[in-house]
Amino acid sequence: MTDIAIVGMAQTPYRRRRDDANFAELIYGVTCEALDDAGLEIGDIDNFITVSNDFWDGRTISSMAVQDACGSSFDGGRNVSTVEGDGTFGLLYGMMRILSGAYQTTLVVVHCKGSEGNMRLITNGMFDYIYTRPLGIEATGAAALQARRYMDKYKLTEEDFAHVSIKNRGNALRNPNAQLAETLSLDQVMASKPIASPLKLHDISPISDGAAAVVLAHRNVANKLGRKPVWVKGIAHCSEAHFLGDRDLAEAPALRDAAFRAYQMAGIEDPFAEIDLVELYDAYSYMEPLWFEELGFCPKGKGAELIRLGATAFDGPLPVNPSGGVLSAHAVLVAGLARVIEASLQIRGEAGERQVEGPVELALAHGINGPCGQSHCVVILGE
Amino acid sequence: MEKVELIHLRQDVDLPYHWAAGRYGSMMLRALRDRKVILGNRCPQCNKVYVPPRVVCGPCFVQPSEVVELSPAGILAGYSVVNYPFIDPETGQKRPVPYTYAYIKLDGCDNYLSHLVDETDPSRLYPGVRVEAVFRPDGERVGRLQDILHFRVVD
Amino acid sequence: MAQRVGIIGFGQTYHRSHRDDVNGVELINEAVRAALEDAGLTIDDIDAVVIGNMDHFEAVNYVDTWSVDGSGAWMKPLIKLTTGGTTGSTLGIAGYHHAASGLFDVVLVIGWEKNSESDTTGAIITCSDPIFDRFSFSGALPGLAVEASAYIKRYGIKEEDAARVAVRDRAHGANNPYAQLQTPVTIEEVMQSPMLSWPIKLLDICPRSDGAAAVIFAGERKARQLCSQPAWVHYTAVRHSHTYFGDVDYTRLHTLEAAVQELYHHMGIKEPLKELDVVELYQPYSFAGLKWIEAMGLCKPGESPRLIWDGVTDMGGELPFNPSGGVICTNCIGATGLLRIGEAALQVMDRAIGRQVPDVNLALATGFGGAYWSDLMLLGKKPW
Amino acid sequence: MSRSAEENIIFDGRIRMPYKWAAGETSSYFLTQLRDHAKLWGTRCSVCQVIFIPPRKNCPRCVTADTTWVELPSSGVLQTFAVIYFSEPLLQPSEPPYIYGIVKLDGADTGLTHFLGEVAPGELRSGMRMEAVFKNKEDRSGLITDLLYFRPEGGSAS
Repeated sequence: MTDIAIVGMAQTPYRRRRDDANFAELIYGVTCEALDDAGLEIGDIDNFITVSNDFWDGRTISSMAVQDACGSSFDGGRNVSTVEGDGTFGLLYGMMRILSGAYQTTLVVVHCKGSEGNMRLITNGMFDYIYTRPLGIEATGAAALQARRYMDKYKLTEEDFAHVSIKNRGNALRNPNAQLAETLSLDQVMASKPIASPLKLHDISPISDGAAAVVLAHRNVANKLGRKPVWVKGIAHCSEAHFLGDRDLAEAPALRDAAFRAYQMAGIEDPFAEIDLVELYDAYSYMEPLWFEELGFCPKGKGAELIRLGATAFDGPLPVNPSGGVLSAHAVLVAGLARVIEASLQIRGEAGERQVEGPVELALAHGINGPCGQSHCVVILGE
Repeated sequence: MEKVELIHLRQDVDLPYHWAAGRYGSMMLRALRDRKVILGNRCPQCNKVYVPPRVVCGPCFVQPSEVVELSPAGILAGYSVVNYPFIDPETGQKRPVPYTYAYIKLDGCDNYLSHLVDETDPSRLYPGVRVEAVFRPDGERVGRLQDILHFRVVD
Repeated sequence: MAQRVGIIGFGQTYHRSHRDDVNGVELINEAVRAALEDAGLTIDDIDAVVIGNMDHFEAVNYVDTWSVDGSGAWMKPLIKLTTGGTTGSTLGIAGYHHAASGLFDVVLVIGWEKNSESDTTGAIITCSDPIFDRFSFSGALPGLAVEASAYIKRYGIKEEDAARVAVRDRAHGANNPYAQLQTPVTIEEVMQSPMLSWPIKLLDICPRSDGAAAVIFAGERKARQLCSQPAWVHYTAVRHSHTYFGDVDYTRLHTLEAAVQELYHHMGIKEPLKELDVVELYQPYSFAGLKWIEAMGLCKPGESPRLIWDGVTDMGGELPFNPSGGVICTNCIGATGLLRIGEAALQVMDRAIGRQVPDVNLALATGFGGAYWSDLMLLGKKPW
Repeated sequence: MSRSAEENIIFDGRIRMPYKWAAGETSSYFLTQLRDHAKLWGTRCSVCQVIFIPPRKNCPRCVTADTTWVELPSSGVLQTFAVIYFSEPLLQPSEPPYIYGIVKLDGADTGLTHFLGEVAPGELRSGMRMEAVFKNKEDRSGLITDLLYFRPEGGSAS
């Protein structure tokens, strides 16, 4: 349990291209909406965290584009910092700056336009330049190596993964912000174009543009606001080795470690029984069962079976990615914070058509950094 | 360890981008291309006029709602005659020097426009000297800030 | 959960123009091992790692995950921050909040850069807005030249005044075995060095360096347990404003003025010249050593040359600046702000061998970068 | 191009710059041994005894610089593989389809990521024995691609 609550939030719809808006315009929009949602004015915010990436934005000091737009220049300027990584890491750092006693109310903003750069070149740039980059490896090729290793180690099939895409793209039909919302059949997924075998087109998240904002407040402030606060009950992050060959790609020990510490902070002993809803970072279909297992919801290798049996369906006992997940909209960096927002909306009971049945008292959101989920951040949210 | 031959890895990193100018940027670049007009916008709170026009006045955190046509002329607020060699990250090649990088205060505007001046003789350049925009001819303007070829000193 | 925080260790590489003997990850590791050794710790004692640099200087994306082999962040919490020139100070401030939040006890903070791997001016140009600024922008120098010339014009400052600042820092750098430039220079040498962009000459500005810095922050209980004299973090303040370079007011450094006013107000500092004992100023060129100390309120606008010529900011003066030689002697950009914090910490810990200012109670470290942004961290001998 | 009032202007540009990365002494030794002798070297950490390939100047886990060189054989076991079908001419070293694999050389504790060759995707199985195929000596230039690919041990499986 921490003393920090999410008191306001906003996200743009996620679309393949947002030619109509630059980074500042996206951020100004979500900033105003998140402040409105919180019932706060810009002057109430004493701390700002922007999240962006210089490769995706094509700009060194990419945060410069949004300093005015997020309000950090307001009235002579406020304290501000910039995280380069998934939005969940920005949330984490924003929280730290409140917990340290330095600030009371923090705005976290994140933007990314996958449409403006070349995803393959940009993600090739995250590998070491001596041994790996010269091979042309990028995010999806590396993910395919992970998917194959996971299949082989735990005797899983491409059909197992196809069910994730079917579920999440189907869930997206209820989410107006999703970019890809469709009813897929098993045959459709299996027959979709091979991209990096074993991954096919429908196993892979789209390239998206979007932005999101969250207002965090200390208990002292949060309890005075009109809105029902969503409490950050636990949070933890962890990274493992960089070289793909240093890792057993069928395992995610960093996620296991982060989940363990986040559960400890939140006082969770049996995650499957206690947590009501999960939003995790399914950039590729195989990632959902892999992360789900490492989060301790089921034994290793059993995640796919639970998905097939409907345990994680929209109306199942533990809905996973009722928003449609990252498979339905993948604005890099934004996607992790979008998971936090989706989980928070469910806790508030304000998820609209995608609100799951039954009360959501405790939810988990998750973000990743680096190739094949090298680094993870786990967030436990609750009433 | 014995002395090893040190290896370097060389690569021309080349990342293409398609940056959206956005609502206000597009408005300005269209006006430049189609009408040879430089647009700014005014903050209703502090009355400052900004170029390029933008979605928000940072210090006031309100939208500069009023679009303003700016004069193509103004003063040289600051400049630097650039004559040291460096790589232009747009081309991967050395950018031709010398050239004059300038902050120009357009008449009626409160901040500076960063641009070029077609004069590298320091004796003709000083802060406060009048300059005016030289536009590319009709048909050659494509909706970039470089549709202003450069500014020239007006004696 | 909030706790007080002290710096308990600092390590840096020997900074050079080219470090061809190591790659970036290995360079990072040198600083990490030096910091661990300095603090008497092993990597097992580290609870979280914070790292940063500027992506396009080395063309490495996701530097946090790429550098795990060197940073020691394997199976540890890891985060990356980057804000341009202020990256190093941003990182130090993040290290402080990691520990102060109570979420982590011992935090390893790493800043680094290998400027030899790209064209530094070309890489700096990529920080400008791609549509409105990049085609004309030509790196850090023109903005600084505009700032310096406006300052000269307004207050009748002489180029020799700035040269005296460079002479001071180069003299100090001779005391620092880690500095890239360790040879003193004279006023005449500075004045006669090649003019780059009037009024800035070659010896007025920083070099470009390969180097890394690592600073270890710890929560109060751990800090007392692990270190006999931690450098306690008293306060941090940051101003990162502006979107375009044309938005900057080159006549004043508003961000530094606002940040120091916040810090002085909060700390009850009324006479900074008397109350501070040493400053590590992120001073990328000599004129900043004049104008920015006015922004810091050490004297009235236009009066800084008197302080400089009187030796007030020299070693042995009332308020020594940059005992390390500062940025004029070493500039590995992503490390530079963190070097200021590490060097300021050494002064408070009484461990700045060869460059120690006597009896340091309060030390101020600054960061500069972006579109004229400013960061501050105040360190003290006693917890605040 | 549309000239409507709402036309969105897109600026097509790039970040294009030459970079020169130092491999450093440790990787330079690996790359020159590969170039001059077609040999693969790893490093062993003297503390945890883990043998890493690619070699590391310092142990990534113990953060000690006390590591020693270990010559590794050029054959080992396939850990996983991926067949690349998508096309990205700005990045790819050859026309797709082509195959990546991770091979754990005998005696090493980590796998080496590289291309697989002389094999059809359908013939690949994790756990297969693989061996390295090097470029001809005169074509080797001190890059990781001096190792051409791994193929099934004993030549093509088909």
